[in-house]
Amino acid sequence: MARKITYQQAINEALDQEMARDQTVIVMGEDNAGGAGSPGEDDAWGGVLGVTKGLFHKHPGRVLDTPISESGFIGAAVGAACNGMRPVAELMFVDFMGVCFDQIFNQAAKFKYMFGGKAETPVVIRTMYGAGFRAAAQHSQCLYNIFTHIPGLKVVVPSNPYDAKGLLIQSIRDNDPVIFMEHKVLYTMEGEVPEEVYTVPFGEAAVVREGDDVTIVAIGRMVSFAQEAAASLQKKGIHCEIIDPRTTSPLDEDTILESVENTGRLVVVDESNPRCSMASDIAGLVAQKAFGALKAPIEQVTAPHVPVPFTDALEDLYIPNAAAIEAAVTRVKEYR
Amino acid sequence: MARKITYQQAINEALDQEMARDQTVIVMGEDNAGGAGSPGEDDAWGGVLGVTKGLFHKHPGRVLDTPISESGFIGAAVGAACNGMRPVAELMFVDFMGVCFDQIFNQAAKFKYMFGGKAETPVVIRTMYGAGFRAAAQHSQCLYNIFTHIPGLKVVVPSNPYDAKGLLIQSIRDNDPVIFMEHKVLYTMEGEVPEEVYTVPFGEAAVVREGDDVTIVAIGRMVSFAQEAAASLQKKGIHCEIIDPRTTSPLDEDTILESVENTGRLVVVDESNPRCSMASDIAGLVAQKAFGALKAPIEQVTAPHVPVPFTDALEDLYIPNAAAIEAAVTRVKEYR
Amino acid sequence: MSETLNRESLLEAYRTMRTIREFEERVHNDFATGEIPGFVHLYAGEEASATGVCMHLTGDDYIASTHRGHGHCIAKGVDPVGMMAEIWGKATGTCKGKGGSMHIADLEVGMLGANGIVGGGGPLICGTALASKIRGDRTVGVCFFGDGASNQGTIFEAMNLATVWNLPAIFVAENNGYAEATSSTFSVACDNIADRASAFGMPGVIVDGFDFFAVHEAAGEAIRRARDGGGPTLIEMKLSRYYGHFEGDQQTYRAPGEVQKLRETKDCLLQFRKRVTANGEITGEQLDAIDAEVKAMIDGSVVKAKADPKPAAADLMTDVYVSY
Amino acid sequence: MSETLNRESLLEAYRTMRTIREFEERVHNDFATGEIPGFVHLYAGEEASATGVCMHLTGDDYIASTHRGHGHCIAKGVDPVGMMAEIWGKATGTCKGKGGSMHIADLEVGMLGANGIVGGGGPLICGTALASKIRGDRTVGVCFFGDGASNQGTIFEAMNLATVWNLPAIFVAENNGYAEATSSTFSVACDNIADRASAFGMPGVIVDGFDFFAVHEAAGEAIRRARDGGGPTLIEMKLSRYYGHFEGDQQTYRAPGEVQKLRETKDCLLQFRKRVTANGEITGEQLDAIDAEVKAMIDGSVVKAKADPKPAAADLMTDVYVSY
Ligand SMILES: Cc1ncc(C[n+]2csc(CCOP(=O)(O)OP(=O)(O)O)c2C)c(N)n1
Ligand SMILES: Cc1ncc(C[n+]2csc(CCOP(=O)(O)OP(=O)(O)O)c2C)c(N)n1
Ligand SMILES: [Mg+2]
Ligand SMILES: [Mg+2]
Repeated sequence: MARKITYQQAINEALDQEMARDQTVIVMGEDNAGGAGSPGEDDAWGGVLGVTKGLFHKHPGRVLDTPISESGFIGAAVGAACNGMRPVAELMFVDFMGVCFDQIFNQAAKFKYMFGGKAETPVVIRTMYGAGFRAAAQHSQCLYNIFTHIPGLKVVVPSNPYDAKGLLIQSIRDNDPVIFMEHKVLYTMEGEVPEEVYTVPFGEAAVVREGDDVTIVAIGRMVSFAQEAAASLQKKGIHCEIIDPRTTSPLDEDTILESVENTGRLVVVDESNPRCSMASDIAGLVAQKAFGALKAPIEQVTAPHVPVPFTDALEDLYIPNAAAIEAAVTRVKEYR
Repeated sequence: MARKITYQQAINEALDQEMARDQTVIVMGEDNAGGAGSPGEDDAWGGVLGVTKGLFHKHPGRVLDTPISESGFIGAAVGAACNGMRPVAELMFVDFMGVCFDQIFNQAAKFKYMFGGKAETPVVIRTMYGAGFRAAAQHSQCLYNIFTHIPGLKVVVPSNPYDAKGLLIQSIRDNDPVIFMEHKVLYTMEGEVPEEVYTVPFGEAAVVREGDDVTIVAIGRMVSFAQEAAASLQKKGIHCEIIDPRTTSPLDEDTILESVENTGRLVVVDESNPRCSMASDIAGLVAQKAFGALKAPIEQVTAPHVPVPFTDALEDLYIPNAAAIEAAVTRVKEYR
Repeated sequence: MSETLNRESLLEAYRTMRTIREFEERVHNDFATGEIPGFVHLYAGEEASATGVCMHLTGDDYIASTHRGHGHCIAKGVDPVGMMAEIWGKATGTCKGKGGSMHIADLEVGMLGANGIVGGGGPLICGTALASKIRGDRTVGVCFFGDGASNQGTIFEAMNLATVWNLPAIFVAENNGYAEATSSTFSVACDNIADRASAFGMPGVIVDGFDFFAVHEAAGEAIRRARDGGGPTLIEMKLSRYYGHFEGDQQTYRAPGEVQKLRETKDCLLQFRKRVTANGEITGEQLDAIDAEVKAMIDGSVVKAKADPKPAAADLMTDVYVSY
Repeated sequence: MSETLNRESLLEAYRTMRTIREFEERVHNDFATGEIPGFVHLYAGEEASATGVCMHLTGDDYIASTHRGHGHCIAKGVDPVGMMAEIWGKATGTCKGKGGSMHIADLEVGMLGANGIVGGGGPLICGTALASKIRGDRTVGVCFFGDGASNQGTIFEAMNLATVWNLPAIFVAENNGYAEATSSTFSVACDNIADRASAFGMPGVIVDGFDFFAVHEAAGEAIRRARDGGGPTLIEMKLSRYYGHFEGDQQTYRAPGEVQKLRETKDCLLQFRKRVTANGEITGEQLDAIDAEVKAMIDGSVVKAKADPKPAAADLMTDVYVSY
C-alpha cells in the first residue's frame, strides 16, 4: 500500500527534495530554523508549527531565520529571486500580509511586465491561512482572493497532502511569484503521497467526485466539507460533482464550465468573507460563460461578512460547513 | 443656475466645511499642507494635486504634514480616532496601500468586533485611484475590491462632484472606518454642487439613467463611460438603465436586483482587474438573487488581467471604454 | 525611593504585580488541561514593567499592548474577572468572547488592545498621543513592544513620527531576549534597543526590568516630560519571560536552567518583597495577605469563567457593520 | 585622489555625469512642450552621487533605485537611447514602453529598477546581496534612496536585516533636502540620516554629494568592505535637486535663489572641471569635446524616440502570466 503522510510532512518533503535537487532553493522566515543566536538548540522550532523542521541541518546555510521584518525579508526573497535564487519565504500567517503586501504586489508581481519582460521573479511565499484554531480575527483569515486579484501572481490552495507536495514543487520551479496557501487545520490531514518527486501542474482543477446533478466548486479545506455534504446528498439521490480548482490563479475555467454545462447547477464554497471573493469570482465566471446551461441560481456558501470571532461558539458558526453546503445544493436542485 | 465646481473643489469644500463645524476633524498626509520645515511657503502644495490646498491656514493646527511613513501616520489616524478625533488621512495613491494595509484592515476595521463593541474608529482614508494619467503600474490601480472584501470597512467611490461632496461629509460623520476613493481623472470634472452642507447616504445607489432593456452597473469613472455608451445605444433603440452604486460597501443590492428583475439583462463595468473584482461581486450577487429574471449571460467589462502599462498606446487599450460597454450591452441584448 | 511611592502606592504596586503573576500562573495551569482555546502568551516574569509604567497613568492616558498583553491590561485597570472570561471564550468576557487573549481591550480604561500583529501598536499610540496634544489635555500614550517587534518597520516609523510631531508618547521596549525562538542578540543589529533612540531624536534609557523601582523611576521621568510637552522617550526594559513563547512551547532554544536562575535571583516580586520589608515599612504578613486575596480573586474568576455562558449565535453578526 | 582614478577613469566619470545632466535637461525641456507623458522626476544636480558610487560596480553588482532613477540608470550602464524611448512610451524603450520613467530597469546590467514606491528598493537589495553572499562571488548590492524614504519602514527593516545577515549591501541616502515639498529637517527626527547607522550596527558616513571625489572615495571604501565580507554601510550624500519634485512643480516651498546659488557654487560638473583641469592633467577642451559628443548623442536619442513606433496592441497582454 502506498505511503501515507500528513499535509505538513508533504510540504516539508517537497522543500527538502527541491533543496537537495537545486542549490539555488533557499528557505527563509521567522523561526524557520528557530533559535538563531539563542543559547539552546539552533533549529528549535522549524517554523511556528514545525513545517520546516529538520531542513536547517540538512541544507546548511540555506535555511535562514529572520528578524520580525516581513517587508524586509519578503522583499529580500524577491530581490534574491532577481539574482539567481529560488527563495521560498514564509509569511507565518497570511493575516500579516498587511505589513509587506507592497513587496509582493507592486514589486514581485509587476517586475516582469513593468520591465518589458526583463525580469523573472521565481519566488514562493508560503503562508498559513484559515479559521478553526480559535486564533481570532488577526490569525484566521483566508485572503487568497486578494492575491488572486493581482495580475502577475499565481495562487495555490492545496486541499490534501498529495496536491500539497506536487503543487509546492511546481511552485518552486515556476518562474513567476507564487503564493502558496497552507490551511492550518489541514496540516494534520493524512493522505497517500509518493516518495518520489512529482509536480502537479497549475491551472488544472481536480474533479474530486463525479456527479450529474449539481456542481460544487470548493476551495482548500472546503473540499473535504463538500465531500461530506456530497456523501450525505448521495443517500438522498442527489449526485454532486465536486471540483477542486487547486490553483485560483491560474484558474481552470474549462473544467468548471464543462461541469456546469452538464449539471446546470452550481454551488461555490469558499471559507473567506463573501465580498469580492473566489466564490463571487467563480459565480461571475459561470454567469457569463455557461449561462445557457444554468437551471438554477448560483449559490455561494461562504463565511459571513464579519471578522473571525475567537470563541469556539462563534467560530464554529462562522466557518462554512457541510450542512450549509447540503442546504445550498438542495435549494439549487429543487429550484424550478 | 446652480453653482458648478469641480470634483476636486467639491472634496476640498467638504473637508473645509466639516473642519469648520467639528473641531475634532483633522487632516493629515504627505504634503497635505506641503512645506513643513521648508524655507518657502508652508502650504506650498495642499496635497500632490492640490486637493487640500488652503485648509492649512483656514484651520490652524489641524492640517498636518507627515513623513513618508504610511503605516505610521495612517495608524496614527486610527489611534486618534479611538481617542476622540475624526481624522481624515490621505493615502496619496491607493497603490501605496501595500505598505500600510495592516493598520487599515487588521486594526481599524476589526477593533469594534474584536473588542466586543468597545471601540469606534471614525477614520476616513482619502485615496487616489485609477488609470489614465500615464502613471504606470504602481500609480494607476483601483484596488477598491480589496477594501470591499474586508468586513468592518466602508468603501466609497464617488463618480461626480455632487456625490463626492455629500459622500465625503457622510464619511467624516460615520463612526466606522471609511475608504474614500477619488479617481484622479475625475478631479477636473465639473458639476452642480450646492454650497450648503449636505450628505449622501451610504448604501443608496443612484439610478443615473432609466431604461428597460439592459441594466448597466458602473463604478466610479466608468459611470460616465456607461452614459456615453447608453446615449449611443439609445439611438439604436436599446434603452439602458445605469446604476451607480456610489458605495461598494455597503452595497445597495436592492436597487441592482430590482433593475435586473425588470430588464433581465446585466452588464457590470469596473475599471479594475477582473479577478475577485467588484464586477464579479455584482455578477455573483445577481446570479444568486435575481437568477429567475435573467434572460442573458451577465457580462463583465473590466480591465484585462495585466498590470497598468505606461505608454498611452497601451493604457488606452487597458481602460474599459464606451465602445466595450456598447458591445457588451449589444451582446446581452441580442442573446437568445 | 520616589516620593510618589508612599506605603499605599507600594501595596498597590505589589498587588498589581501579584495579580498579574497569579493570573498567568493560573492560565498556564489551566491551559495544560486543554480547556483554554487558542494561542496564549504569558507575561509572567515581566510584571515590574507593566506595573511600574502604568502606575503613572490615569484612565485618560492610553496604552497599546502586544500579543503578550495580560500584564499590561491588568496594570492599566482592566478587570481580571472579565479577562479570564474572555480567555475562556465567554459572553461575559471583556470583549464578549470575540477577541480572546490576543485582543483584550478596554477603551474605557485607556487600554487600546492587545495586538496580534507584532509592532501594530506603535502607530496607534502616536494617534492617541496626537489627540492628546491637539486637545492639550496633558494625557499621554504608551506603546509596549518586544525586542522582536523592535525590528518591525511600524515601530521605527512610529518613533520617527512621534519626534517629528513632538508627541506625548513613550515607547517601552520589553526586551525579554527572545522573539519566539530567535534571540534578540541575533535580530537586533545594535547592542541595545535603547541605542536606537538617537536615530529618532529622543532620549533612550536602559532599565533593569526586574526592578520595579528602576522601572517606576524611569517611566515617571519620561511620562512627566511627555506631559510637559517634552516629547517622546524610548525605554528598554531588560527582563525575561518565565514561560514559553506561547503555551506549548518546549523552549529547547533556551539554556538549561536559564529561567530557574532568574526566578531565584531576579524575580520582581521577590526583589520587591525583600526591599520593602527590609526597613519594616511593610511587613511580610501584609504582603502575604495580599497574596491570599489575589489568589482568591483569581480562583473566583476561573470558577466564574467556567460557569459563564458562551455568546449566543446572534452575536456572530453584531459589533460590526454588516452588508451583503 | 584615489589610485583607481587614472585619466581614463576621470574622463569616464565626467562623461557619465554630463550624460545624466544632458539627459535630464533635455527631458525637462521636452516635458515643458507637453509631449512627454506621465510623472517625471529629474536627477539633475545629483550626478556625482550615482556616478561616484557606480564607478565601483560591475554589471554583476546590483543597484536598486527610486522614482528619481534616470541618473542611477545611466551610471549603472543602461543605454540612454533606450531610456529616452522608454520615457516617450515607445516600443524601442528599455522596457518596451510599459514601464516609463518610474520603472526603468535592466537586469542585464544589474539595474533592478527605478521604483514608484518610496523605500521599495531597500528589501530588494538585501535580496540581491543575500544571493551574492550565498554564492560567495564578491558581488554587492547598492540601494539608493532619498531623505523622505529614510523614514519609511522598509528602509529601516532593510538596514537591520543587512547587518543581521551581514550582507554585502550599501545604503546610499541621497539627502536633497526635500521629499516633495517637505523638508528633511522636518521629516527626519535626527540631525543626519547617517546618524541612524549605529541603530543598525553599521558605519555611517556623511559625504558632500556635490563632490565627485568625496563620493567616489567613501563609496569605494564601503563597497570594498562589503566585497570583503565586512557587511553593510550607510552613506548619506548631502546634495540638491535642481528641478522640482516632478516636472510641473512650482517649488514655492524653496527659498528664493536657493537653486541658482547651488548651481553657481557647488555644481558637481563645475567643481569637477575646475579640479581636474587645475593641474593640467585634463584640458578644458577635452571636456568640451565630451560635452559635444554627449549632446549629440542625447539629441539623437530624442530624434529617435520621437520617430520610433509605439507598442502594438498585442503587447498589452504579454510579459505577464495571464489567466482569466
Ligand atoms: C507582523 C507579525 N509578524 C509575526 C508575528 C508572529 N509572532 C507573534 S509574537 C512573535 C514574537 C514577538 O517577539 P517580541 O516582540 O520579542 O515579543 P515577546 O513575544 O518576546 O513578548 C512573532 C514572530 C505576528 N504576530 N505579527
Ligand atoms: C510609499 C510611497 N509613498 C509616497 C509616495 C509619493 N512620493 C513619491 S516621491 C516622494 C518624495 C520622496 O522624497 P525623497 O525620498 O527625499 O526622494 P527625492 O524625491 O527627494 O529624490 C513621495 C512622497 C510614493 N511614491 N510611495
Ligand atoms: Mg521578546
Ligand atoms: Mg529628497
